[in-house]
Amino acid sequence: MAVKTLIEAIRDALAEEMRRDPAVIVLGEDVGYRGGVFRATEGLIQEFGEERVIDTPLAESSIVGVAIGAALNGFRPVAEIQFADFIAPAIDQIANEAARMRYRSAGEWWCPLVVRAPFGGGIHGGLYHSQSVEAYFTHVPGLKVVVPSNPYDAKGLLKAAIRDDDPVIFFEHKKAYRLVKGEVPDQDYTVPIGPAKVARPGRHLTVIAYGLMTTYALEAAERAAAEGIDVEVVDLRTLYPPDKATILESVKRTSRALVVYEDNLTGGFGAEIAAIIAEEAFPYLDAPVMRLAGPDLPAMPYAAPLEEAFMPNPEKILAKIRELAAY
Amino acid sequence: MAVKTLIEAIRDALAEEMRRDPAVIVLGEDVGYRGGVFRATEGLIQEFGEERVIDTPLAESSIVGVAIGAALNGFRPVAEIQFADFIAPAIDQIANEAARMRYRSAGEWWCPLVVRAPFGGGIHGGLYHSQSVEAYFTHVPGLKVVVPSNPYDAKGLLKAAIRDDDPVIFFEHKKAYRLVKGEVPDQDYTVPIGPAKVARPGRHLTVIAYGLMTTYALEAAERAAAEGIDVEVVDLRTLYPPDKATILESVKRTSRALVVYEDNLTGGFGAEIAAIIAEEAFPYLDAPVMRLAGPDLPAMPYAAPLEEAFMPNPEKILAKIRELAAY
Amino acid sequence: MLKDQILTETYTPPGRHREAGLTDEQVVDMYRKMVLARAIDERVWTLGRLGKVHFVLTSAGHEAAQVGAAFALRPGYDWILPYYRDMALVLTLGLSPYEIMANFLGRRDDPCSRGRQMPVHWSARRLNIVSGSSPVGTQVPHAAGIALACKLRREDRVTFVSFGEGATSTGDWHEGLNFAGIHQLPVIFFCENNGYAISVPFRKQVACDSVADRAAAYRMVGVVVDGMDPIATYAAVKAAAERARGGGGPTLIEARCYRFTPHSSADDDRTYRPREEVEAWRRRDPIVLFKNYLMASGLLNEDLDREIQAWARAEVDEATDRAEACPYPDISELYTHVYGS
Amino acid sequence: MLKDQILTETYTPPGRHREAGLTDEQVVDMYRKMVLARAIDERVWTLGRLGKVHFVLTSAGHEAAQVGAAFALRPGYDWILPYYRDMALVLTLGLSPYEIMANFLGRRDDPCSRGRQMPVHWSARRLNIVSGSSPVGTQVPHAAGIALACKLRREDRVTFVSFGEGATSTGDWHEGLNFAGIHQLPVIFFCENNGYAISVPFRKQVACDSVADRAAAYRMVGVVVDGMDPIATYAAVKAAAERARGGGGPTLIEARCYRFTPHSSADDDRTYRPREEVEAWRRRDPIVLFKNYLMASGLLNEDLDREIQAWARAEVDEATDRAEACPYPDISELYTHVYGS
Ligand SMILES: Cc1ncc(C[n+]2csc(CCOP(=O)(O)OP(=O)(O)O)c2C)c(N)n1
Ligand SMILES: Cc1ncc(C[n+]2csc(CCOP(=O)(O)OP(=O)(O)O)c2C)c(N)n1
Ligand SMILES: [Mg+2]
Ligand SMILES: [Mg+2]
Repeated sequence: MAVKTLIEAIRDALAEEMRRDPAVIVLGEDVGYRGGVFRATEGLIQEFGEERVIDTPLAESSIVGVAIGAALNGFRPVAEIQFADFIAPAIDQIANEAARMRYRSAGEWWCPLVVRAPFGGGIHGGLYHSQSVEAYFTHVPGLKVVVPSNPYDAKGLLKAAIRDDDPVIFFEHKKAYRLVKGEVPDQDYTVPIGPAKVARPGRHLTVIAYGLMTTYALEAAERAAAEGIDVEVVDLRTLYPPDKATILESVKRTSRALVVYEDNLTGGFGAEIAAIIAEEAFPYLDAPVMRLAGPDLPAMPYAAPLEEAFMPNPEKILAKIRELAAY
Repeated sequence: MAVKTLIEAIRDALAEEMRRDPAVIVLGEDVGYRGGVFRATEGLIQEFGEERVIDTPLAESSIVGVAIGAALNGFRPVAEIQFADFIAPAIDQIANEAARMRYRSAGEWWCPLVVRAPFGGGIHGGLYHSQSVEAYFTHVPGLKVVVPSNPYDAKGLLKAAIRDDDPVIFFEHKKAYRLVKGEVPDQDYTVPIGPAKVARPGRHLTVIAYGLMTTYALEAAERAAAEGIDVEVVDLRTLYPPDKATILESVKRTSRALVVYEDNLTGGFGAEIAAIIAEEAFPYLDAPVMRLAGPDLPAMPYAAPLEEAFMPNPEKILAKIRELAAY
Repeated sequence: MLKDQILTETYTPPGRHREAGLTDEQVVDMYRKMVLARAIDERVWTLGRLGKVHFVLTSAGHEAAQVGAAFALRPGYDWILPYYRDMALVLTLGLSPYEIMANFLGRRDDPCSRGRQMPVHWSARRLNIVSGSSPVGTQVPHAAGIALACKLRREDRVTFVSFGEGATSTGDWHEGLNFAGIHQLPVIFFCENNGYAISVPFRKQVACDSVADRAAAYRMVGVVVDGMDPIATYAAVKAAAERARGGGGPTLIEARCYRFTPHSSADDDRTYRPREEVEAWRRRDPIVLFKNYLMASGLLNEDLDREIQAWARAEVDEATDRAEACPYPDISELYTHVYGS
Repeated sequence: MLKDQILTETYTPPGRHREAGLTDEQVVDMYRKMVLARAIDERVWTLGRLGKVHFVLTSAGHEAAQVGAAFALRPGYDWILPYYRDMALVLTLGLSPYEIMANFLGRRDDPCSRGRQMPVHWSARRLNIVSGSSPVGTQVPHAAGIALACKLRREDRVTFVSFGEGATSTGDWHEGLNFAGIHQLPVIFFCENNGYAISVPFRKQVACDSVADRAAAYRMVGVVVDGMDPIATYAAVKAAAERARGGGGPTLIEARCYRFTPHSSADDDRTYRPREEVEAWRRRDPIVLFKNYLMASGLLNEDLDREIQAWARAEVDEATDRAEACPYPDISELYTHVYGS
C-alpha cells in the first residue's frame, strides 16, 4: 500500500470512479485545466475531456442546481464548491431541492449527487477561507454529510458517496489535505457512509471528533496517555445521519465524553452529539458532557496570533481532557 | 390595554417605529399595496408612501443585500421574507455579510437591520410553507435571533430589534399569528433582546420552548398540573445569543429539563439548549435532558393526517412531561 | 406594460392553425383541453370555498399559453419542468383529471407527491415531468442540468421549463440561463408573463420592458408571443424545440397572458389590480376567443361546444367523486422515501 | 474574446486628456499613482515569496482602469464598493501605501479590518469605502441599497461598485442590477473584465459577447471601454457619474484589461493561459503605454520618470519598513466588535 496525502486520496477516488462509471462527471469552478485550486481534480480533464470535467461559471447555486438536473437525468455529478465558505448561495439547492427531492416526490425522483467542499481553518484564510459550515447541513434529513479525517477513509467514503443514490455533502479539511498522510490500498474499496469509527480505543473517557480535529484529538490522546489518562477517540466520519450506536456504546463504557469541533461552539454540530449523549447515556455519565470548539466569534481572523487563538489544537484538547478526567 | 393578535402586534410595532424614526423603511415582496401576504404591513404604504414601503422583486438575496446597503448608509430597514422557507438564498447575505460586517471591519461598519420571516407549520403548508429554519441562524455570531411567542413580546421585541444596531432575524410563527392573543399596551415599550422569560413558574421540571411551542407547552403544563406535575415553562424569546443564565437557573431548581421545538430533532436549535444544560447543570440533573421535536424527515407533509403526525402538540408534550416526571 | 397590440387580431384569419402545422383535429383537441382545464379550475375554487381544498391556485387565463406549449412537446419523451400555475399544461401532457383532483385534495393517489406537497407542485416520472418545489426559480438550473445530460448523451430530447415573470428576478434564473447559453443547451425557457407576481406589477419586478429582451444577455433567441393565443404559442414553442434539436441552443419565450383570479385562495387581488384591468383582460378570455376562432374556421358549432362543455363537466364530476373517495395517505407513509437505501 | 481593436490607438492623439476634462497635472498624477501601485504590487509579491505575506493578489494590468475610474470619483463623498483586485483604486482614492502594506501583512494598523480579513479586502469608513467580503458578487446588492438610501435622501452622491467579469455570473449580481434598474438608482457598475476568473475563460463564464451587452436587460446604459487606457476609463466613469447625478440612472461599464500575474500567490496560471497571450498583453502594459502618451504629450521625460520611479520605490520602502515594525493585533482583539452593544 502506498502512503498518500488526503488530497491525493480524493483525487484517486475521483479518477477511479470516473473510469469505472461513465455517468460520473465533475463540475465546478477551475476544476478543468487548473485542476482545482487545491489540485483535487488535477489530470481529470486530460483523461476524461471537457464534457465530463466542466468548468462552471462563478455561481454556486447553479453549480449544485445543474448537478441536480444532471443527476435527475441519469448522471452522477460530483460538484466542487471551491471553498466551503462559498456554499451559502447553494444551500437552497442542496437542502430544499436535492435533499427533499425524493421525499417530495414520494420516491419517484432522486439525486445521486456529491458536493465536495474544502473547509476549515489554520491556513491563514481569514473570515472567508476558514469556515466550518457543516451545521447548515447536519439537520437536513435527506442529505448525508461526510467528513473524512484520513486518506484511507477519504478515498473509501468518496467512492461510497459517488455510488450513493442520495445527495452527499463531502467536507474535506484544507489543513488536513497535505498534513494528514496514510496508507491507501491500490485495489477498489469503499468505506460505508454511516458508521463512525473508534480511531483509538481507551478506557477513561471518550473524545468525539471529525475532520482535522480527529488528528488533533489523537495527538492529544497520545500525550494524555503519557499522563496516565487512557482516551478513546471516536472519529465520526459520517456526521449526518449520526451513528448514535457507536457514540453511545463508547460513552456508556467510558462514562465521560468530550466533543471537539472547530466550528463556533454555540449551535455547532457538536451540540447535537452532546445532546444525544445527555439524553441517551445519562445514567452512565460520571461527568458533564464537555465541548471544546471554536469561540462564538464571527470568524477566524487572518493575523496569525488571532487565528491561533481561535483554532482548537492538541494543547487545548489535552487541557480539556485533563479537566474531564479530573471531574 | 387592548387585546390583540400576534400579527396585529407586529403591524402596530412596524407602524409606530416608522412614525417614530424616518430612517425605518420596510421592504419585501408584496409588502406594499397587498400589505403583506399575512397582512403584517397593511396600511403602511398608505401612511408612509412608496419610498418607505418598497415592493421588491422576487429575489430574497437582494432583499437582504439591498437592506444591508441601506443600513450601511443610515437607514434601519425591516426586510420581510415572505415565508421563512424561502430564506435560504439570503443566508449568504445574512450570515456572511450582515452578521460579519462589524467584526470584519473591526467596528467601522455595521448593519442595523431586521429580517422578519413567518415560519412554522400546522397550516397545511406542506414542505415549503411550514419550515422551521432558525437553526441556520442560531450559530452565527454577530446575529441576534428572536422568536416571540405572544403579542406583548412580539411588539416589544420587534421595536427593540428595529432600534438595535446589529442585524436581527425575527421569526414569527404563522399559526400563532391569529391563534395567540393577549394584552398589548398602547404606550411605547420595548422588550429587551436577550433575556428569556419564565412564562410559568413550576417546581417539578422545566420545559424550554419558543414560538408556538411555548403556547403548546403552557397548555400541556396546565394539564400536567391537573395530574399533580408542576411544570415550569421557560420561553426563550431570544434564541441567539441564548440566555444561559435563565435556563440554567430554572433547571438547577427543577433538576429536570425538556426542550421542545418544532424543527427536526437532529441538529435543531434545541440540541444546543440540551447541550448547555448537560454541560453546565450536570450535577443538578435527576433525569436525562429530554427533547421533543419534529421527526427527522425532510418536511411536514400537506395531507392533514401526516401534518398532524409531524407537528409537536400539547398531547405529545404532555406525554413527554409525564415521562420526564416519572424518570 | 403589456403591449396591447400583440393581443389583437391574433385569432384571425380562420384556418391559420394549418400554417402552423396543426390539424383541424388537433385544434379542436386543444380547445377540449382548455375547456377541461377551466372546468377543473372552477371546481377547485368551489372545493376551496367548501374548505375541502386548503390551497387553490389555478391556470385560468393561462390556458392558451399552456395548452399551446404542451402541443409542441412530446409527452414522456421531452423533459418538462413546470411551475405551479401549469395545471393546463400537465393536463394536456397527460395527467388525468382524477390525478389532478387527488393532488388538490392531498390524497393517496396524488401522483405528484402522494399528498406530501401542497397542491399544484406537479410531478410525474412516467411523463418526464420533474418534481418542483415552492421556492420560485429553483427549477431553472435543473433544466440546464437535465439538458446538459441530454446533450452529453447526444439525445434529441428537449427540456421545457416554465415560470412566471416574477421568477426572472431570482439569482437562480440568471445562473440557469447563463449556463444554458454558454453550453448552448436544448432548453426552452418559457415565461408566462401575467404582469404580476402576486401583487407586484411588472414594472417593479423587471427593470426592462420585456422578459424576452433578456435573451441577448444569454446568447439565445428571445421571442414574445401572445399567450392568449394557443396557435401562436404552439408555433413559438415548436420553433424553439426545432432549434434546440438542431443544435441551435436555447430559446427564451415570453408568453403574455393574464391571471383571471387572485394569485391563490390565500390572496385578494382587489388592493392591487384595478377591476377595469381585470375586466378588460377577461374580455379576451382565451377560451372564448378560441371558440370564436374555431367557429369561424368551421370546426366548432354551438352543439359541439355544448357537448364539449358537458363532457368536461362530467370528467370533472367523476374525477372529483373518485378523488374525494380516495383516502389520505396512511400515517406510516410519513416515514418513507427519506433515503433510497 | 476580448476584441483587439478597442486596445489599439487609444493613447493617441497626444493631449487627448484635455478633451476628457483632465488637466496636465492630473494625468501626471494619474501616472504617479499607477507607478506607485505597481511598485507596491511588486513588493508584495516579494514579501509573499519571503513568506511574510501569506496571500498575494494584486492589480497589475488593471492600473489604468482603476486609476482612471478613481479620478472620476469624489473621495470621501461618493460611495465605493471595491473588490479585491482594486488596490490601485483604493490607493488613488486615499489609502496610504503604509495602510496597504499593513493590510497585506495583517498588522494592527491594517485600516480595513485590523488584521482580521485576508489582504485586499478593502475598507475605510473615512473614504466611504465599504468593507467587502470574499464571496464574489455580494457587494452588488449592497451598492443598490446604498444608492437607494442616497436617492431617498435626495443626495447627489454616486455609488461605484466594481467586480470582475466572473462576478457577473452570480445571482447577486443579477438581483442587484435588476433592483438598481427598476429604481433607476445612481450606481456605476464597473466590471474589470480581464478575460479570466482564476482559470475560467470568458467564453465559459459569460454566455454573451460582452458584459456591457447585459445592461439592456436592466434598463441601463452599457459601455465598453479600453481598461488599459486611464483617460478612456476616466471619461466613461465621469459620464456615468454625471448621468447618475442627473437622475439618468445606473450605468454598466465594462473595462477590458488583463491580469499580468497569476490570480494570486495560490495560483499558477501556466496550465490555463498560453504564455504568448500573456506576453502579448504585457506589451500593452498600461504603465508603459501611458508613459509613452505622456511623453508624446510633452508632460513627461526620462528624468521625470526616473524621479517618479524613485519616489515610488522610496514610498514603498518606507511603507514596508513601518508596516513590518507594526505589531500584530493583540489577542484580546479577537473578542471585540462582535455586537455593537
Ligand atoms: C423564492 C420564493 N420567494 C417567494 C415566494 C412566494 N411566492 C409564491 S408565487 C409568488 C409570485 C410569483 O409570480 P410569478 O413568477 O410572476 O408567477 P405567477 O404566479 O404570476 O404565475 C411569490 C412571491 C416563493 N414561492 N418563492
Ligand atoms: C462566491 C465565490 N465563489 C468562488 C470564489 C473563489 N474565487 C475567488 S476570485 C475568483 C475568480 C473571480 O474572477 P473575476 O470575477 O473575473 O475577477 P478577477 O479575479 O479576474 O479580477 C474565484 C472563483 C469566491 N471568492 N466567491
Ligand atoms: Mg406573474
Ligand atoms: Mg476576471
